[in-house]
This record gives sequence, C-alpha cells and structure tokens, in this order.
Amino acid sequence: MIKIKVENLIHKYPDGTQALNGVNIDVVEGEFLAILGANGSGKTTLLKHFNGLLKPASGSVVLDNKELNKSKPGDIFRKVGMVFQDPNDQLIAPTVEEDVAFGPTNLNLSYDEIVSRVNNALELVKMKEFAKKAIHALSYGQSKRICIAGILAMKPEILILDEPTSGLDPEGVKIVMKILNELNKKHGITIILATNSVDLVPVLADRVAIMDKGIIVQEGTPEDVFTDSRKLEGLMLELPQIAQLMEVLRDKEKFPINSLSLTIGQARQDLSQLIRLEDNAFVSPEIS
Amino acid sequence: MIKIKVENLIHKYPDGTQALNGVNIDVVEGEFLAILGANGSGKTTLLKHFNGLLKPASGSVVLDNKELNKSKPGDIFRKVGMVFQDPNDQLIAPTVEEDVAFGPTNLNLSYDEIVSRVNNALELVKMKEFAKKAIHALSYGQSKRICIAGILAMKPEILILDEPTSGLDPEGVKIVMKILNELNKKHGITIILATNSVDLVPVLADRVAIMDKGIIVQEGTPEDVFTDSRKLEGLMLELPQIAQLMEVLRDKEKFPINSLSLTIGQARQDLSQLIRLEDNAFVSPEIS
Amino acid sequence: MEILKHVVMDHFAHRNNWLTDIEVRVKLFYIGIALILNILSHDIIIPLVFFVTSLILLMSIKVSFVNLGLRMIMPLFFGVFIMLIMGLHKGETTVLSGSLLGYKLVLKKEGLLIGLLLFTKVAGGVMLLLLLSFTTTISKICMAARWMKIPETLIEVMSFVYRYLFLLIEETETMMSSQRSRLGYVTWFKTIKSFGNLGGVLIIRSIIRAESAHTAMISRGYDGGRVLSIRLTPLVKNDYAILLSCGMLLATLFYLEMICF
Amino acid sequence: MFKMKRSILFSLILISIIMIPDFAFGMHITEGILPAKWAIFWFILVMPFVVIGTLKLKKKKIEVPGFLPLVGLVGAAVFVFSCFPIPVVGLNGMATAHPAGTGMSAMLLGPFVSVVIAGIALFIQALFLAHGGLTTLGVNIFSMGVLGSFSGYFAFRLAQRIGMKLFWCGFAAGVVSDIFTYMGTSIGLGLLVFEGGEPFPIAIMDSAKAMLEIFVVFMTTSQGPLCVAEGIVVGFAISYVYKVRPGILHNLKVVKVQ
Ligand SMILES: Nc1ncnc2c1ncn2[C@@H]1O[C@H](COP(=O)(O)OP(=O)(O)OP(=O)(O)O)[C@@H](O)[C@H]1O
Ligand SMILES: Nc1ncnc2c1ncn2[C@@H]1O[C@H](COP(=O)(O)OP(=O)(O)OP(=O)(O)O)[C@@H](O)[C@H]1O
Ligand SMILES: [Mg+2]
Ligand SMILES: [Mg+2]
Repeated sequence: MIKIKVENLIHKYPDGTQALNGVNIDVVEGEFLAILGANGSGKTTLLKHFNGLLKPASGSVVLDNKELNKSKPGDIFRKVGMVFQDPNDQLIAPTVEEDVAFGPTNLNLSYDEIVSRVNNALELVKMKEFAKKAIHALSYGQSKRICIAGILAMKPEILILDEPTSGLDPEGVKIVMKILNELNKKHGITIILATNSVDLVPVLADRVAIMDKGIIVQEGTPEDVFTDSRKLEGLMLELPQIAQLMEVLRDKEKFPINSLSLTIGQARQDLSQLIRLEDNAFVSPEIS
Repeated sequence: MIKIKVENLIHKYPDGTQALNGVNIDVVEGEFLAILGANGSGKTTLLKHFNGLLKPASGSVVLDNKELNKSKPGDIFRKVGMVFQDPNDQLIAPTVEEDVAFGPTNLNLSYDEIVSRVNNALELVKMKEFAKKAIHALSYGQSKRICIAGILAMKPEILILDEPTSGLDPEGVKIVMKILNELNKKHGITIILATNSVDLVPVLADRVAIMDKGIIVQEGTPEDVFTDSRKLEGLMLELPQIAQLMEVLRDKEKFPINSLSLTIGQARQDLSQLIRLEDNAFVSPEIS
Repeated sequence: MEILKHVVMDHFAHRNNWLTDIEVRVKLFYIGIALILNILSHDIIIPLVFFVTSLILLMSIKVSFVNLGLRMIMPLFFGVFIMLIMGLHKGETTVLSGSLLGYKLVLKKEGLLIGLLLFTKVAGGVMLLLLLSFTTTISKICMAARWMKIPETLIEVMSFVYRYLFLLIEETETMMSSQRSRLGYVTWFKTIKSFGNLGGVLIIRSIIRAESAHTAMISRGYDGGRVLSIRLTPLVKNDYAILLSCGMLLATLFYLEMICF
Repeated sequence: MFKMKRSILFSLILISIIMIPDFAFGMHITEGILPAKWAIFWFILVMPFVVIGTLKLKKKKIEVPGFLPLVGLVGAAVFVFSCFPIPVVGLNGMATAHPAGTGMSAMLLGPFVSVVIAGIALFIQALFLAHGGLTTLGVNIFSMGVLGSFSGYFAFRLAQRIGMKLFWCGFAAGVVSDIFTYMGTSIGLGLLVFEGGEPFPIAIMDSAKAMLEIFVVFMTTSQGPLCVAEGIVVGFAISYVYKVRPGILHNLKVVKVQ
C-alpha cells in the first residue's frame, strides 16, 4: 500500500534558490527507504515536505490518500515523526524525561499513558537509566538516541530521519542502525532516512533513491543503484567501499563477478566462491 | 626531529570530568598523525592542549623544546594552527575575505603581505571566486574549506584538525583529504588530525594513535594498529570496511593472507595475487 | 519567522551591478543628504522626486516589485496611521466627524494635508533607505563607519551581530520545526511556553557560541586587537566625479525648492 | 450624507486599527516622519546613553576576554527573539505580534550595553527590513533602547529585591519594558502635533492628548496583550536558562550564586 505519494514537487526558498525541481516518489507502507545525495542536493528540503513543515510551490504530497495541504498539522505530526540532523536543535526540555514526554503531553494523553510511553521509548533506545539526566550532560550519541525516543513516544506510523548517524562513532552508528532496523522489521514502522554516507545505506534499506540538484535521478534496490561508480561520482557520491573493491576486481583484474556485492557478508560469499571455483578448476582441469 | 612532546598530560574540566588521564605522545616534524577515538574519548581535549588553549592539570606539553606553559601565546599560535570541528564556531568575520585575513592581521603583517597571503590561501582551497561572499551564504563544505584557508594564511608549521570531514559528502571528503595530503607532502606541514571515522585514516596518515577514556592505548602505522577487530571494538571503533572484509576472509574462509590490507589498492593486489597463486597452481600442478 | 527570512536576506547587495560598484562613502553621502532634504521639505514634490528616482534606480538593477512591496507595506501603513493622527489633531476645517464608543473624533482638512506630506516623506525616505540596502553590504557599511571614526567597538559588535544573525535564525527555525512536529503549538499557552523554551535555548546557545568563537579567535592570534581587517581603498577620481555630481544635483533640488515653493 | 461620512470615518479608523499589528513590528517610528528639529532633539537626548554604553563596552572588552563576541551573540539572539511571531488577541482580533526583546537584553547585559545593542539592532532593521529609519534612529533608540532597557532592568532588579521567583522577575522585565517602549513611541509620535506657534500649555495639552490616544490604541489592539505575552515568554526563557545552565546567569551576574 502506498503511504506517501509525492508528485512533481517543486520548492523555492525565499531567496530564489529552487531546491526541488519536480520530485516524484512513492513510499510504500512498512518499507525502509534511503534518500542518498550530495551536500545541497535537496534531501533535507524533501524530508520537510513529508510532514508539511515546508509548503510546495507546486506539486503535491499525499499522505494516506489525503493531500497534505488539506490536512490539519496536528493530524500529520501524529502520523509522521521527524528526527533532525542536529540533536541540539531538537532537544528542548531541561531533562531527558521531560523531553521525551513533550510530544505525548501535547497529544493530551492520560498521565499513566504518558509515563508508560516515555518508559517504553527510553527502553527501546536503551536509555532508561538516563531518564533523570540533564539534556546538556549527554554525549552526542546519547542525545541522538533521546531524539529518536522523543519521536517514538508519539507512536508515529512513519519515521523520518535526517542524517541520523553523522558525528557518531562506529559503535554509535551500529546502535542507531540496530534500533532503526528493529523498528522497521519488528514494529512495522515505515522509515525514511536521508544520508550522504554510502556505507550504511546498503546494509539496511529496502530501497534507495538518489537525489541530485533537486530531483530524484535514480531509484531501486541497493543492488540496482550501486552498479556503476562513474555515474555515482558524477553525483558527488561513491560506491560503498566494498563495492568499490569489487568493481576494481571485476573491471581491472577481470574477476568473473556478476553483480557488485555491497556488504561484507556478500563479498565474502562471492570471493570465497570464486576461489573455490578456481579450486574446482584445479581439481578437474580436463573439464574446462 | 620531535616537534611536540606530550608527557603525562592530565586534564580536568571545571566540573570535575577528568578528560585526559596521562597522555604520552611525540609528534615528529613533517609527519601526518591521526588521533582516533570514540565519542568522548578525549580527542578534542588533547588537541586543545597542543596550542595551549587548555592548560594541563599536570604533565607537560613541549613545543620545539620549549614548554608551552612558558611560551607566549602569540608565539604558539604562529606555529600551530587549529581547525575546529564546527565551522560556525571558527568563522567570525562577516565575509570570506575578512575572515581569512583575521589571522594574518593579528600577526601584524604589512597590508600587502596580508592580501597576498589571503589570496594564496584561498587559491589553495580553490575558493578564490568566493572572496567577497558572506560567510552565512556558504554551504557546509565550503565553510569548512574557508576554515582551512583561514589557518593556512597564518602559515603555521603545524596544522591541527578536529574531525575535518564530518558532515561532508564523499566528494567533499576527497577534496579536503587531497588538500591535507598536498600540504603535508609538498609543503612539509606537520598535520595532526582527530577523527572517529576509520575509513579515511589509513589512506593518509603516517601514524595512528588510538585514544580511549583519556589515554592513548595504541600507537603505530595504520597497518600495525588495524590488525585486530576485537580489540578495536572494545574501544567502540572498528576496522576500515576493507580490512573487515579481509579479516573475515582470513579468519573465516581461511584465505592465506598475512597482513590486513587497509585500502582498496592493497586489497586488490592481495586478492589478485591470491587468485594468481591459484592460477599458477592450475597451470603447473606438478610443481606443487 | 518566514517573513523575516524573506526580507532580511541581503543577497541583492552581494550582486554585481553598477550601483553596488559605487564607492560606499559616495552612496552614504548621497543617501544621507537626500534623507535630510527629505525631512526638511515643505511640500510633497521633493519626497516624490526621491521616491521616483530611487525606484527607477532600483528598477535599473532589476529589483522586483514584490521585494520592494514587501518592505514598503509596513512603513506605508505607518504613514496612513500618521495621516489619521494628524487629521484628528490639526487644522480647523472639518471633513468628517463622528464618535467611536462615545469618544468624539473630528477629521480636519489641514491636518490631513500635513499627514499627506508626512506620508510622501515616508515613501521617499523608505525608498532611499531601500536604495542603500539593496546595493550595499553591511561589511562595506562597517568599513565606511570606520572611516567616519565611529568607535571600533560598535563596528565590531555590529559585525558579530550580522555574522551570527543568520545562523541563529536558521537554528531557531529548525528548533521551532521540531517543537511543531511534536505538537508544541497546539494551544495558546503551550505556544507561549514553547516560545519561552525557545528563547531560553537561544540564549544558552548564543553564549556557548560566543565562548567557542572566542576560543577560535584566540587560536588565530587575537589579543584584544581589531576584528575586522580589510581596508577601504582610497577614493579615486571616478568617485569624486560621482560625489560632485550627486552633490550638485541635490543642491539644485534644494535651490529649486527654496525659490519655487 | 452625514451618515455616509460617519461610516467612512468609522471604516477608516477600523481599518487602520486592524492594520496596526502588521506594521507594529517592534513598533519603530518610520523614516521621514520626524521633522528635523525633533530628529536632532532625539539624537542629542540619546547620545549620552550610547556614549556611556560604548565606553562601558570598551572597558569590559579589555577586562573580560571574550566579552565582545558575547555581546555580539547575545545581541543577535535578542534580535532573533524579537522576531518570534507571538499570537495574541486584541480589539483587532487574532494577530501575531513581535516582542521588543530589550527587557531580555537589559536583564542579561545591563541597561547601558543593552542600549547599544538596541541601537545596533535598530540600525540593521532600518537597513534590511525598512523598519524604523536613519533620521528616526534617535527616537527609536530612546523608546526601545533607553526607556525599554532601563525600565526593564529596574523592574527586574526590583522584583528580585522583593524576593519574587525568577519567572516573575523575568515577567516583570518583559511587561514593563514593553509598556515603556510603546510609551516612548507614543511620546515620539504625539510630539509631532506639538506646534511652536501656539501658547505652550495648549500645545502641550494637545500633544499629550495625542500621545494618550496613540498609547490607548496600542494597548487595546494586539500590542497590549503582547506586553503580557512577552512577559510570560521572557519569564519562561529566563527560568529555562536557570534550570538548564545556572552557570550562565551566575557568570553574567543576573542572579547571585547561592
Ligand atoms: N533556508 C534556505 N534558504 C535558501 N536556500 C536554501 C535554504 N536551505 C537550503 N537551501 C539551498 O537549497 C539546496 C538544498 O538544500 P538541502 O538542505 O535540502 O540540501 P541537503 O541535501 O539536505 O544537503 P546536506 O547534505 O548538506 O544536508 C541547497 O542548494 C541549499 O543551499
Ligand atoms: N567543557 C567541558 N566540561 C566538562 N566536561 C567536558 C567538557 N568538554 C568535554 N568534556 C568531557 O570530557 C570528555 C572528553 O571530551 P572530548 O570533547 O575531548 O571528546 P572527543 O574525543 O573529542 O569526542 P567527540 O568524538 O564526540 O568529539 C567527555 O567525557 C566529555 O563529556
Ligand atoms: Mg541536509
Ligand atoms: Mg571532539
């Protein structure tokens, strides 16, 4: 089922910058969509249209068969939660607990419901013991997790994240990606994520859309999208490291590889198969 | 020749956090040193001791055989330039030109000298045509480059950078790394760089120091340091993607690999050699 | 906030055209004298002349009517307001009268005429200001201010305000979006409270930023000296020529007004 | 005929009242309105405040390293604060109005420095937003800078002296500085009616009546409720800072260390 339908979306900033030049994309319920693009390609601008924070100059965004322009902001925000790039822009209450409770309180829930939602959300991001801590005493990675918790506590159907892992150390990246994966696969939340780093996308996303100069230039599964490094380089992007290696092996060293593996697991399989193939050849030279 | 000598450095923040717990490290003239560590491991704190922005609680930092505590700040800043993590914290003048000129002006140079230095620095980072532009109209990657230009215009002997590539797209990362490489190899500037992303370090650094909880736990060439993924994971870090793949191939698939390659080029060599080895085996089975 | 961003942008001043190329001191001289003539004038001709000429100059560098209109609206409302006040308080000849909630109001002709003069002065003066702001960047004005021996400290504070204004606006907007996306603006009291939090965050952030800006300044050799460094180029022949012609034009205008009206 | 005239008058006044919130952005007197003598008068009046403020800044800049960027950044923050679109209900219905913000800066940096900041903010607004103007800079600095800062500062200190909670101290600063700012603007506008030709007492009475009327119009339209709203916002803001980073308020000597 199509959850969000974006048609011919154009956006102009007040100073005349046309940041979106006609974007078309459908988001399917329950999918994990990654939007990939260089600095300034329009990712953030597009995301802000998904929950009506920005208004289209022309074109339309349809959420659950209802045009966003015609929905009440409250209804949209109830369905769509957004995590911004900089956690400092998002955390505004003095303590962790209060911040996570900020959203649910505004939903006019009962006190018990609020408390249970806050607890559950903190549980999910593994930050329960930090409930009473002051926001400014958190590390960067921790504040990022609280941002996610704050949105989760509102129980959105769709979760939008703008570069959720920039500035995090590898461990932090892993944790955030694990949380997202769980939310998507276990809880069925639709996830849309914008990023300009290629290495974490293939691991998780069901589908990748590549943006450039305000339009979506390519769309498909990670395997489809990451086939050609030259094309990506034209968009200021690159293949994931592993895929780069595989491409070099295929093109320069003439390894017989069909599709480029994107993850370490896949590459391991491919390469070990190759070597084993050769082993076979070694065992029975007559056949070849 | 040893340029900076850090001995038993301990730092306490006013709120009691002991961010450095006895750091020992030597920086050799003309080298490219990468300091790698998880969020909160003390990288920024250490960097700020290299130019005297922070004062040690105990221990000493010696620059060119002179204790930093006993040098005049002006002399230190002439030698050591620092690029901060957030460009918005570093760019203080309203336009690009004025900002780059800020440092040279404080060196009391002649007007002509200032102008020529500003021009050269902007040339180096390829931002000459932006000279008159307002700082707030720059994109993130552009402002990062102006930060570097502002420091280059002071012609420091040592360049210190705090996460110079976070938030940049792959193209931006490449450009910044190319600039740094040129400065280091061509102009002989000593470079110290802090980061928590592992993939760009091996390409450039001569030496890597890994920090954890305020001390340096490991030190050596990239090849030395990146040998064991479990050790790194304990420090919230990981091997570069390529090295991870090679490790899996070595340990799980029993490929006969001696040292883990870190870059795509090395891995390509290693793997193609492997296959060729097998080919040899295939061509002359009698010999083996 | 939207409208503010719309208007506070100074990208017009960053463009290259013949008006932005004129020496900033020449422009300031012209605008300054013109503003003085504008408020000294006793009839609506001079303000209208300023209004029209500035408008034409602005059109010559392709400033759109929308941009001008947006900035003119509020001052012009103000002009109407002033016209009403003058009409209600000055002169004898009654034009209209009535009472509002038992309060007697009489609009008078002479007052309205004075009001009309003020209205045109507003239009002329604001257009002159716009002529300056659409063609001159703040940093150029800072340079000119230094030349005019305005205390360095003031110029430095202004350059800081200008430098960080856009950054803070942007951050505030993001914070507002995030509050909004968590329903921080659903009732009046919540709105007010959200604004309060926002104001608090803004103060904290600006102070933290000030600290790191200062650190950065120190590490770039700052020891209490100057912040701004670029100098003004000396005035050249061309500048004097424009200066002279501007001066003569304005003098003629002034003279005409003295003898003709 | 007479009825028609009356209805024209009514609609004129109603329209202008409804329009007020739109131009009342910080409520600065627009370029071109003041005759030269008043412009000069106001410039001379505010000059000492600006000079003292500048001297204080200069002295502090040398004494306290980092004071300059602090003033610049807090100035920028107050500027942004004064752009918050606060929804209020007045005689003219629901509207969004903008706080003055001087209460905030006076509280944080003291009244004299706050005058300087207000002056710079007014200068930038005059240029970029065409709010206020250059020849009217004097009167605007008087109403927003001098009256707004000093009244806000003293209200805050007084409230603190009598032991009110921090929220209410901030509230007092916000409300009082806002009211005084509008008072200043009303005085500036009302004096326009002042005529040298008439006998002094009559002229004064006339201007006073005009001032009062203008002030009443401000207070009954959205600007009145805005004073209260600004007070609440400033109160929340200052108590937020105190809750999250009390150190900041201690360092700026806004509140004493317990
Ligand atoms: N508020 C704004 N006013 C004017 N132009 C803007 C504004 N915000 C963004 N832009 C411009 O719009 C374009 C798209 O910006 P956007 O922030 O969507 O890029 P992005 O893909 O999110 O980039 P990044 O990876 O750097 O976050 C850029 O050219 C940018 O300069
Ligand atoms: N101003 C400060 N006051 C108190 N504690 C601080 C301060 N700055 C940093 N710390 C603490 O000191 C430790 C080291 O911080 P530091 O900023 O050096 O880490 P880092 O390695 O640069 O991390 P990151 O990768 O997140 O930039 C952290 O635990 C941090 O919480
Ligand atoms: Mg973005
Ligand atoms: Mg750091």
